[in-house]
Amino acid sequence: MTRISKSMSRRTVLKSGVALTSMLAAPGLLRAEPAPVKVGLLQPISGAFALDGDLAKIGAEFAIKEINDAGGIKALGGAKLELVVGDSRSNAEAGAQATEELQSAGVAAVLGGFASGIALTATQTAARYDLPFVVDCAVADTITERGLKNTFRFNPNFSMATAVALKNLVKLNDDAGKPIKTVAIVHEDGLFGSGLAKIMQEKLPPLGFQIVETIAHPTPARDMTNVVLRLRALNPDLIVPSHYFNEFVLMARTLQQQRVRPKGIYAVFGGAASSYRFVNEFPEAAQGVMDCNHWGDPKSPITAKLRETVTAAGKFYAYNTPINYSLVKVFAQAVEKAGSADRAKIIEALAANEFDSGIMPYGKTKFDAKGQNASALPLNTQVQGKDIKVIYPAEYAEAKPVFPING
Amino acid sequence: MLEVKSLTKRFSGLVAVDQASLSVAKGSITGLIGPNGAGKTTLFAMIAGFLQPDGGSVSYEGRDITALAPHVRARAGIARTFQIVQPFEGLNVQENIAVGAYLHTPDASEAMRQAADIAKRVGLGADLTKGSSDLTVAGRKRLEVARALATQPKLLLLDEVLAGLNPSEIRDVLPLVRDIRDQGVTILMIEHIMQAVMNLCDTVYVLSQGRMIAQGEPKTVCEDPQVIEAYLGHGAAERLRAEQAHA
Amino acid sequence: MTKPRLATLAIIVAALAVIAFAGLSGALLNLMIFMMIIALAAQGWNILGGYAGLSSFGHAAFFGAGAYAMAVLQTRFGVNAWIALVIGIALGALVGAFIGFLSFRSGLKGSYFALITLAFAEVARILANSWNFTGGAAGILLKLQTGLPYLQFADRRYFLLITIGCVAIGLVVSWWLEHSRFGAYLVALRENEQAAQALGVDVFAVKMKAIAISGALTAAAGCLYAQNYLFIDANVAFGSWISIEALFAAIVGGSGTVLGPLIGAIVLLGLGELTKGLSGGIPGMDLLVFGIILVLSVAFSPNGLVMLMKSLGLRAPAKAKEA
Amino acid sequence: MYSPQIVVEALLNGLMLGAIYALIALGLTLIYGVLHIVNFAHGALLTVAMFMVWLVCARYGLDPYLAILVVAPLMFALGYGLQRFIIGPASHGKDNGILLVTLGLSIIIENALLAAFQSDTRTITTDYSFRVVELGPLLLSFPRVVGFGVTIATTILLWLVLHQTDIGKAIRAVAKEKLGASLVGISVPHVYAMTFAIGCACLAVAAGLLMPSFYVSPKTGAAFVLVAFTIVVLGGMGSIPGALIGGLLIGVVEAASSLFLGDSLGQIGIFLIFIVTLLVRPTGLFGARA
Repeated sequence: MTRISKSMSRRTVLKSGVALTSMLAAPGLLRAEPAPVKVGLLQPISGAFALDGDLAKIGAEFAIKEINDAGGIKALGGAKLELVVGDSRSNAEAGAQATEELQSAGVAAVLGGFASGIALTATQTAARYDLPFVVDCAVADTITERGLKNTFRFNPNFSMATAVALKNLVKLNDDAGKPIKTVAIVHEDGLFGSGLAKIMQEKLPPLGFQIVETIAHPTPARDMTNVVLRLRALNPDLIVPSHYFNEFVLMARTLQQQRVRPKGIYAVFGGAASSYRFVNEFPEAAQGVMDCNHWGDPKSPITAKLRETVTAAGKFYAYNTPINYSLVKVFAQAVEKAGSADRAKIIEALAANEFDSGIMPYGKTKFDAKGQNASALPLNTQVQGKDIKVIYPAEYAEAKPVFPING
Repeated sequence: MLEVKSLTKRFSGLVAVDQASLSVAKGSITGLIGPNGAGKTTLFAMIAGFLQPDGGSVSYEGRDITALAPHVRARAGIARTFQIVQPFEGLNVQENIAVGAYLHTPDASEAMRQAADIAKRVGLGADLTKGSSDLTVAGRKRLEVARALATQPKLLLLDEVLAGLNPSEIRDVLPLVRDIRDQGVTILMIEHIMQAVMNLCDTVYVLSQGRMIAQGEPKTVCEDPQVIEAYLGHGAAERLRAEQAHA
Repeated sequence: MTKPRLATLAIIVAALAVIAFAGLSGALLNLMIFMMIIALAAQGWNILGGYAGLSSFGHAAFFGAGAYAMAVLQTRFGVNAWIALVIGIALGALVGAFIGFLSFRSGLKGSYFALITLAFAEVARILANSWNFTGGAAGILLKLQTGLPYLQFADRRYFLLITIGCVAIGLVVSWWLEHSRFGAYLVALRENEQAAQALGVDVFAVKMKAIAISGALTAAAGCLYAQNYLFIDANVAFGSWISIEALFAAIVGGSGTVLGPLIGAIVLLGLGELTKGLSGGIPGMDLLVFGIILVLSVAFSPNGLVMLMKSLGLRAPAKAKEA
Repeated sequence: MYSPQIVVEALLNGLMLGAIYALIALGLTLIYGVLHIVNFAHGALLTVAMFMVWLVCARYGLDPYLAILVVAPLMFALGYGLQRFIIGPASHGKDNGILLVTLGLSIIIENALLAAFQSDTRTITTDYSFRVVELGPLLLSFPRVVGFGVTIATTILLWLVLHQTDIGKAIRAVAKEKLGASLVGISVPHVYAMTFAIGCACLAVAAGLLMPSFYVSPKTGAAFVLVAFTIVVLGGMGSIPGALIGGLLIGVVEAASSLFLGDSLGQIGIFLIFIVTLLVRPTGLFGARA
């Protein structure tokens, strides 16, 4: 770690480190009996986020099977991938502990992380072993801003996502003849909600939106009536919510009950806005809700297959599945390019190359100097009928936005 | 040594102690008697500082201590025992007594040594390592006294140390009390057992329904008709005298 | 009550140190560090909850104070990690004194004390979550920089040694309690506050001292936590999980005993790892087992594992005699 | 700042929500009044009741209000069993023991639910979930109005049970003087368990009232339990009218503070009330001197 404090760039560090290890690793390759490559998946299998962990695991397993069925890693003589799941138990210490266990199990890299708090400590733990770590949907910008050379992020971070969300909001509004002038922000008071509210408060006014109120509430919330009553009094054209599933559901239901009908509800990383459970259980309250979120390419045939698999397991489909499917795909390509399961080589390969993004709508994945996938972007979705449709950007859109929703 | 002036205590309208006064002379054994519910323990609690009086004052060695906290009074040399024994269950006999001894020494081994000495003095010498709950009732009463003694008091307030003991146990404890006084500790005791009061006390105060109704030598007080009435009900003194005359 | 001798404690600490250098895998090293941190937090809880009988449900307030002091001082003011550690510990004592002053002056104990400590920890959590100075909801990241002055080590065995050292201090403090006037006073007021007062114990002052020491030890655990994981937020630092874990470890191990918290932390966390392996990914299994152990230990071994082991050890020869 | 209509609506909503808080607090305060313990498993037991209501409704298509009739006896039995066979014996009658056993129970229950139902959120939709009662210009949530009415009715019923029935008299006798009650032949463990059972049955009612407009997940009870503690402390531990008035008061305070200060700060307001009450008047508004 002293290397970092001497402020050498991550690239030069890599080159010096790699030359040595590649010499050590070179013999033994390309033999007849290729040893399997172990891939660590760090997900909350138990605890509060267990559902997300499950969905992620389904995606990752699906990808592994696909790769192995197609003949494994070609560069390693058809070596099979072997998934090792580490349970982060939905908290940071257990995430670090599980990462240690993955390290002990001899994985070539760790994928996942899911929540920012877990990803922050887990990547740090992996950094001690120069163990490559590709983060999925943990969005805190800081994850890739600590100069950890082992850490990459596949998904868009917070700033990238909000930038896209704002751009698309402006376009949406312009296309519809600028029906929106006033905006109310409703957010949970944790990392995610407060962070988003801050950005929105800064960025919306210059774009010509007037923020009439920013309302924070705790998680869990017992009641949304007071929030909704304030919204009713303010009567904003647009509501920008950011909270977790339960609070979003509670708010949407209360909005419906109190007959508050804004012209649009536009969520960013909305807790429920892109949830099939929500759409299924409260079709009326969910109608027309828009979200800007991680989302798989709806047009890919694999997306449909993943959805089937998830539904067959009796679960509601969500973005964790396509993300982790694609993450494994990216990792497999990195191993192919590295021509080795060696960690330093994989880190180098991840940093140096472009990758096919699986079924995520990222075009070519390219990690920048900090390890952030520069091509990552969220999609805009809208609940239409009993489905969630992609409405932006055009190349992935399945449907036209219904906007404004209420007159 | 102890001067109690017109102490009054009310509990939500009910007067538990009403303008009670008493004084305890240095080196004496003073008794406080009275029927059940007379307010003896309440008066005791006020003297020891566990209850704040609604009126009146307590002075000790010429100093007004009415407003002082109980632990400050203990440091000044007033120790008390409780009517219902209150041993520290988690500690053994020696450690129980040592808590008292710590008042004058911060040193653990010294406190334990003193505790052993005092245990011997009150007759618990063989039970040092016993748990306090393993003691007999009499043993616990002794422990209660021993703990108080360990604080090296000048004034010892004993609240019914003899209650619950059988006659032979009482016979064993009486000399202990006297012995304590002989070592220079002034004693104020609440007692029900008249035999003990007659035997030990130099002066006796009688509390009834919160009021001090009599005081004096045990013998005279016992013949006081007011006292007899307090114990046995209205008209009892009259009847008693009539019966005696009859006999 | 039998008390461990100082030599026994020295042997235990030495054994821990030897294990630390016995070539543990990273996973086990990490687990041991966490065990030591929880043991330290539990030792803090034990001073107040075990010896003084004042069960706190809000020791997160102290843990969080330490963790945040460590993080804020280093990141915002560039204070040296070791100095931050000392200040963090002092802050824990101060927070303890503050909560203690308010609650003990009002004579709160039992359920009331448990409730008020819980409330204080929650208020701290909400404040830390919404205040920019403490990083708000985003929490605080500490810079990864290894070296002795940073209290971070490339070789984590050294950090483990430091946590063991802190636990050793905790052991010595508890040992001292059992051999001092102050400790005797604590137990006395636990067993009977009135009787203690009658013997000249200044109950308020003794409780204040106890909560300050208790807060300091648990804050030290918070400091070490921040330094080990390099990231804290309000839910980690002031969350109810740490209040519960500290209390669990102390009670299961043996509240009011020197070794209880350490044994409790090792057993509970070790068991947590085991159940994680056995539960087959069923969520909540580890905590479910924790809860059952807590109830069972209160029911069948109210004095904790330490006493259970002792009584088993004592009973075995007795049985042999019968046979 | 806000139109009077909104303010009135918010306060009425607070009052109605406060009624449900009060119902939850009612069980807690009753248990405290008799057993002199804080039941830390109360929140987890509320979650159990809510899951029961959800199960009955989702599985058998029963209306959540009718489900109360099924769930209340079940919760009653559960409460009785818990106190009689677990909390009572396991705590050895020590305050600290009870505190810790109920805490352990809450952890067990919460995680057993997590194992059984995952962290998933469950909801029930009824035709009246979104219905409003129009009171002039005011829109009042129908489930809330029902909740308010049922809470008042339940409180009156509880009052009658305590004052008119034999078991009620036994409960009050034990609450006042445990030793005396056992001397006249009242079985104290039975009365304790009955009290606990009644407290749990109250939770079943609260669960039935909450479910049409709320959700349940294994942690849901935790959202209500701290408020319930606050109400119990404010009203006076052990006081039934105290719980009712405390609940209504907290509901209104919460509504007003969240309207004018925001929901997040509103939470601190509740904790401050809690702390200040404990410090200044631990016996609460209606509690007898301890």
